[in-house]
Amino acid sequence: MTAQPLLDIRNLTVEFATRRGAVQAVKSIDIQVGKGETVAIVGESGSGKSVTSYAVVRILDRAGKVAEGSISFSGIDLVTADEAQMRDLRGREISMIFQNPRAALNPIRKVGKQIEDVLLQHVQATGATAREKAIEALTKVKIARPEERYDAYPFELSGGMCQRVVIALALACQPQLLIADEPTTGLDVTTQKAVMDLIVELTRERGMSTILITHDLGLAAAYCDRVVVMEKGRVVETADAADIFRNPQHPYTRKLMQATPRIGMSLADLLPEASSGPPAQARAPQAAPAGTEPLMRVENLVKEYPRPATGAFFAKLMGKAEPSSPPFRAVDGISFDVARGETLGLVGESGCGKSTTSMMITRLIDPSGGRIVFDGTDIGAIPAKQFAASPQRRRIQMVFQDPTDSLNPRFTAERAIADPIMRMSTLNGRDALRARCEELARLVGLPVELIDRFPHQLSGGQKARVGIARAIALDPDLVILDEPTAALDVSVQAVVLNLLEELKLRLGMSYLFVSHDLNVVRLLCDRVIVMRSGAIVEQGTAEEVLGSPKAEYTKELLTAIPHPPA
Amino acid sequence: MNDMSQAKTPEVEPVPALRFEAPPSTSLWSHARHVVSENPVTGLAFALFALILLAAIFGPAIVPYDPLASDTAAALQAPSAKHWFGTDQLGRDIFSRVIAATRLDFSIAVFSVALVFVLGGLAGVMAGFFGGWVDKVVGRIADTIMAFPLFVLAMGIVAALGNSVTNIILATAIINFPLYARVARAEANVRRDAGFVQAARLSGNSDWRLLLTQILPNIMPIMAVQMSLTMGYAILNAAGLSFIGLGVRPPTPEWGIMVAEGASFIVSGEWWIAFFPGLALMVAVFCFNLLGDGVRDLVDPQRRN
Amino acid sequence: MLRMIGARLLTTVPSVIGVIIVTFLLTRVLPGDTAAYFAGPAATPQAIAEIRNKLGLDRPLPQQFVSYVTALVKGDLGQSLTTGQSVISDISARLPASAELTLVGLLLAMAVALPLGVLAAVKQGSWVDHLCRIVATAGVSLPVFFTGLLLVYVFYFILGWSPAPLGRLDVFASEPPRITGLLLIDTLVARDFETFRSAFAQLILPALTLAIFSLAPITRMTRASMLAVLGADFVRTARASGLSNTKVIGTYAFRNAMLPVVTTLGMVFSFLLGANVLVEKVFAWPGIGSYAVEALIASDYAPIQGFVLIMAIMYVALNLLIDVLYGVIDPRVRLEG
Amino acid sequence: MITRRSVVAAGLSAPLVIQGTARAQAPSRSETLLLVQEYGPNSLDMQGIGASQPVNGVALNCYDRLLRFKPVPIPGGGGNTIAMGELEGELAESWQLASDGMSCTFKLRDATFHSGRKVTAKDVKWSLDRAVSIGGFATTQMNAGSLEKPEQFVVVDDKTFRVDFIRKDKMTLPNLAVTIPFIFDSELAIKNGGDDPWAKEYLKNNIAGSGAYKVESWKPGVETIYVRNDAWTCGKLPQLRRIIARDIASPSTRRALMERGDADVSYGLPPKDFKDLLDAGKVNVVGVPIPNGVWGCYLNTQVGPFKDVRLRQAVAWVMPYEKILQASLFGRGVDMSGGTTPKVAWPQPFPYKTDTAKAKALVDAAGGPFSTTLYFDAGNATVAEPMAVLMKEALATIGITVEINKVPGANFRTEIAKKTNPMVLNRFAGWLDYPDYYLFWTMHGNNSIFNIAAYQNPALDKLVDAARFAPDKASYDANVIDFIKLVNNEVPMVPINQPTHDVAMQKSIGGYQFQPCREPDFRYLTKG
Repeated sequence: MTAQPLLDIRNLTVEFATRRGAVQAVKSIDIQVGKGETVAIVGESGSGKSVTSYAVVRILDRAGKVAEGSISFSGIDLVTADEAQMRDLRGREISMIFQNPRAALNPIRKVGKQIEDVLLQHVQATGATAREKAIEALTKVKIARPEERYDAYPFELSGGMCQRVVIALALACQPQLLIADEPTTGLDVTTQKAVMDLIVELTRERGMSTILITHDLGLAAAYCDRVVVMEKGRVVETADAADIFRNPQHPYTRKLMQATPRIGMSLADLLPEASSGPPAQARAPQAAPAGTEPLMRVENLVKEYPRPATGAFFAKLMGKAEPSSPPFRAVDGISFDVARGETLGLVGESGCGKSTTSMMITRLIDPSGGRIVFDGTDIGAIPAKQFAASPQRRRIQMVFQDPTDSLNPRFTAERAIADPIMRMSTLNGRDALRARCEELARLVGLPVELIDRFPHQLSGGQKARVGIARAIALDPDLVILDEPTAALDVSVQAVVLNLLEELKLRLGMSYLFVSHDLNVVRLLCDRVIVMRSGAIVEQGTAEEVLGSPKAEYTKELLTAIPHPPA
Repeated sequence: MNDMSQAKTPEVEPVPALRFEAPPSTSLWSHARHVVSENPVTGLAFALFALILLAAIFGPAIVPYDPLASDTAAALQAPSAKHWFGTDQLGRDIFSRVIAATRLDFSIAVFSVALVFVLGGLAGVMAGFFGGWVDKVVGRIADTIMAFPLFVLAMGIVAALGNSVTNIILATAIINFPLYARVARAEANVRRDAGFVQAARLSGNSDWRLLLTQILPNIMPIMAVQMSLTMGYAILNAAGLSFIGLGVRPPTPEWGIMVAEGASFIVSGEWWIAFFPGLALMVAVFCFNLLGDGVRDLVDPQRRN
Repeated sequence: MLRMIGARLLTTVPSVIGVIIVTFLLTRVLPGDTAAYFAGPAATPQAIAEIRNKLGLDRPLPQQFVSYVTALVKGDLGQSLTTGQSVISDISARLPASAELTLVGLLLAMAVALPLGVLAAVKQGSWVDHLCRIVATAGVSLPVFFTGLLLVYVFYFILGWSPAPLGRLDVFASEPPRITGLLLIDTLVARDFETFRSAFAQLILPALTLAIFSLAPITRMTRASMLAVLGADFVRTARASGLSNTKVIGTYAFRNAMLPVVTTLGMVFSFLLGANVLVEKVFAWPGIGSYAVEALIASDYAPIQGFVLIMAIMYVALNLLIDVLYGVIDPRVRLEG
Repeated sequence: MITRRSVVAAGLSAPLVIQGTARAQAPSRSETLLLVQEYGPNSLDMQGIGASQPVNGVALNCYDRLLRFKPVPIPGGGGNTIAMGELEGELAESWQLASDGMSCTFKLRDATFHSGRKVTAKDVKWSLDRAVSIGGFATTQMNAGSLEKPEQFVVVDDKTFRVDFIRKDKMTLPNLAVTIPFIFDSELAIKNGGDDPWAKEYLKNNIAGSGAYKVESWKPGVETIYVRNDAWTCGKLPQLRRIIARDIASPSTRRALMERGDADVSYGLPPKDFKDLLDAGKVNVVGVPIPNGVWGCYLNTQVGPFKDVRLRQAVAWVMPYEKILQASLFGRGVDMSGGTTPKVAWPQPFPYKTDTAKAKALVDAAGGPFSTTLYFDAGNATVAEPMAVLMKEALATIGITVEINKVPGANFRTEIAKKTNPMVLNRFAGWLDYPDYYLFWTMHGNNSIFNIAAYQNPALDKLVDAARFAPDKASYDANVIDFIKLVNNEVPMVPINQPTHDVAMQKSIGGYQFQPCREPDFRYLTKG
């Protein structure tokens, strides 16, 4: 690291004024970034990593302020600098990339114009040259046909494209420092790789310094020179990327490391030595002996969607839905079995139809064609509306992606867990119900005293547990896990994954595990199905598919995953 | 009127506030105190509301004069210690009439809003939740009503059914229908596919149960805001009807009518006859509108911590 | 775009039909025997019967409806009994008056409300915010007729600043050749600045009354959507790339915030158009609002039906306009069409 | 000369009547009168069906009749009123009653229509024929003066015209002076009338007369502009060259306009405002007790509690006459209580005066308490509502609870036509100032719509009819006195007060002339 760091954060403390007085989001941290250096700030949610970056460019929201400490950027003290000065620095000297690229762009302004705005603001271009410079910037980020893209609106571009535009925007004025805040979260692995490679390439060739803020150690290790680990607002460790995996100093770092799934480790390995998970067993296929009737057989299942009506318009405005297109097949005639007691992984990138498939299997939506034979009966024939009343309902349950969204904000944890029981079991009597709920809570490791709380009073992990408890409340035979850990920090993910595995063994359920994270799939699943644009490209045992993939696409996916040095 | 706008508010996703693990619980009450403390205007609104409520309940009992008793000897007297708000053409004490009128105006507002809440709210929720033809039908009805000049529609209804309190309430409810239907529809539609609704489906809830246990409770807050905003509008509407002679029957004291009666006296200098009822009217509507914002702050989960 | 407009038009057809039917029924259940009313004082039963027959009121409802609709198709809205003129000519004579009044009122309101709303949002929680909230709310809390009366009393009767509330023009000013019917425009076209001043002076108070009333919804909406947008990611991006405040708020935040506001504006406009009934009454404004009221009181069917129909059509047109406007501001909508 | 602009306007807006040199010589402000009224005419043809009250004004100023009422000074001063008996010629230069008293011959003046044509007896016949045949109010009014069929109207020669009577009726000649039997330019009318023999549509939107004023522009519901007809020969040429009549619905605005001197004349203000204006003294207020007009409380004699005459008398006894006069009319009227001996006049005070004890006794005798509903026309609310409220209060004290029902103008007629309302507050004024005329409408067995009390009494009918066609004054007076006595104690209607008809005028305005139709007569008005 050079003697005079480009960015020098010393003893920085950031406070947020809340109703319960000031809360320190960042507690007296020191971070240096040298010229041309790429530094990762790694941490879980609430670790204060983003706040730090906002503090650097001084875009903390009204409630937040730098309580003490200094941030000097090539000699200028950013804490005391006046607003005009800051505005001049932002975008020209220091620029930022955010997550959720589509939302990060002005939805109703041509992307070209948005780049021009920055160029003009920092007099990098005149009205005359702006356009060509903007196009040039787009070319730099490897956007095909930049002249056309110049006139495109964000919603007309894919997530990856948008992120490229954001990068173009950030680099348009040749800044010295780029802060990338979770730049690839929410993007598919393949896109993620492309974007990260691009960032690194561009910053390298410009000799820029980069701060990469991420929750993903793998990403950090793969792309950065140095890693700063933060926990609850403190920097707990700073080390070279190469070393940090080899010998992490701080226990938290170790915990994190461990929780990060890597090739050739078992579920149990994810947990800190301290906690004793279930006995680590080799992931030998547990599928029931061949020949026996599978629990569920899916035969060329099809789902077609009509062109979205204006109803979807809202979702669009919020950039939640992909651009509309004429009637298209979300799921295009797929067939597979789920054996009793096995965990079947369903992987693919966003829009590949895996969620649609799971929804059909859980009978939340009706298939357009094909059969879903569950334990002998074709439940696909029962309309979703009536399925609630069907005896099969209780046997197929689901754990949702977003624990927050999947809990009724007006129900206590207990009420949420009790809901299926009250609806579909003979069990009655307040006390019996209570007892059952507490039992389930214990089962999923949710402190019993918490079950009277409302969702907004629970942590992410706790909410996830409630969700699981609800799913298993009636001992279902098949549980669909729809990205159950996607919204969780790795350490929590580790625990939840183990919990799921343990429950499966104890209750003898089958899982359909829907995920985009191959590392996790590898750990949890017996067999894997890889989907792409509604069709199955490859299926087989976890080893086969993830070990020696046949399909090109699968290979692509695998290589795209950032591999922390094992 | 102002409520019209609420229909389309949530266009853009709000940024989630900083999340710290396991947020501590906040009781509604302490939250209320906080909201009021950080926004004095809301506090004022709540105070006013309490005042109006008291007047509505005890008004007739506590007024100094019989609001109906005329005293032609004391007609058209300016405000004085004897008659705080002065007297009208028939020498009736305006203060007493203003207070006594609170109950009527208040109940007009409450009942009409309650009615439209049940009709419009339910229709809207169903439209948003079930979609399909239900949505179409409700949408059509709402459109048709919206296509009317609302105030004139209200006039028409009252004129056609006869000017009684019941009909005024009915008319007000009807012209507010589209508003409620739309808001409820939008809200229900957003939540329709929310995780917790899906989860409830998996728990074997029938659609109707979902509607009642999952969707409705979560829409209540927004509707509550709606209601308090509409209450003001309801009163104004009733007043407007009275002004063009379609109000309640004389000599029943009602703010709108009193303003209408007093209107012709403003120019001749007896300003107080119209002024004080007008003031009461304004204060009430004012209070309800601010209350709307207050309620919004109260129920807005984002402002919870 | 065109396809979108076409589609929208189609969707509005049913509601227009609905309006026609509802109005017809409503006007027919209006109490009061029009015949008796217009037979005049001292009319004998025969006289009344004659008139009833003349007005076709003695025929069964369905028959009346059919003849009403057939006339409608011919573009005939019937005769007003109160003014004795054909409803078409009455409305075409009075509509511009209402339109001008409402339009100016709305513009006035926007001129105040939009900046106020933006300011309130930018300075959220500050005294400005509270003030604008109180001002706006107070405005909408006043019954329009009350505001009107007070304004007349103060500005005309007490201060004598504004001219007598005698309608659209000073008594001794003569109307300019009619082009748009909007006096402010016609007078300018006619280079008749004397009359322009007169028309303008007459317009201020009623327009102000309407403006005060429509202040709240616009401010409210502007503030709300401004707040939402200011919190959005892309605004953060804009700030992070050092764009000036004016650019961020003006170009980035404001234009996005306009989307819901435009919708509100449309609603406010159509609402005012119907609601200025009361204002017109107070200011002797020869608009369609007061026209409809008179007719309603006299249970004079034709004008009410005509009025409501015209309003319905305008409402439809207005919403169409808004959708188009929406499309102009928001590229995503264009794609929707 | 018709200016282009006015034609454009005519095309688009309400019909615009242009005659002669409308804008040629714009009259100075001092020759122009600005009149503000609640609402203007809905037609230009007073004979037409559905013509509204202000149309009388058009008939009065833009058309001529054979006869007109002779101006007689108002006792209190301030202008002129009329007296039933005293007529003078308008189109008629002179007129001669036949010796048998069964016809009357008129010599026409040498007058010209606005069109420039001479007025001929032919036109007079056409117009009177029209009045008796067109139906609706016009025909009814004609009949009131025993003018019933076209055969009665005879063209003797171009300048001579005769009316044959079907019976001796003292009202026949006065009835020729009211605003119905006015004379049209029949040729012009027929020419434009298309296939309608009475040219209703054309005359509704156009003036075809010989009157002192022409209509320069008429925007229904907005304003009517009159210009003087300089060729008028049926009287002294009016001083005012241009009249602008603006419709201003809000009375307080009209008052403000008067007080600030922006308007010259205002009709139909609330009594309160007239009183204030009078007290303030900045403008003149001329009031004439409306001849043959009275505010009365009609008590249904067929259904409801007031079938019992004692209760009707009770109401008459408890009526707060004085209070009402002060609180609702602000003194702008004549009290109708405490009459002594019956006179030959209408209206006249009844022998009742406020005496709760007497009233209570009667109610108890009739086996009270009772409850009933009081109806009145919302159009009259300014005056009627306070009245009603005070009555409600008063009646409550004698055990009669009253529910007030304010009926919108449109259905008021329907309501009273039902004749089932127990109690109705209404003001009726007959154009022809005779007691028998009034009772003929309001209490006679022919049960006209205004016999709101549905009073049926052959004895009364006999007396009224006898009086109506009485051969001589003596028998007339006798009959009148008798039926007055009768209604005095039958009280199908309790007369409350006789309202004054007020007009506010700037001090600069003179020559006020009251007309039974209670519309402004511009022909006498002066300014400056």
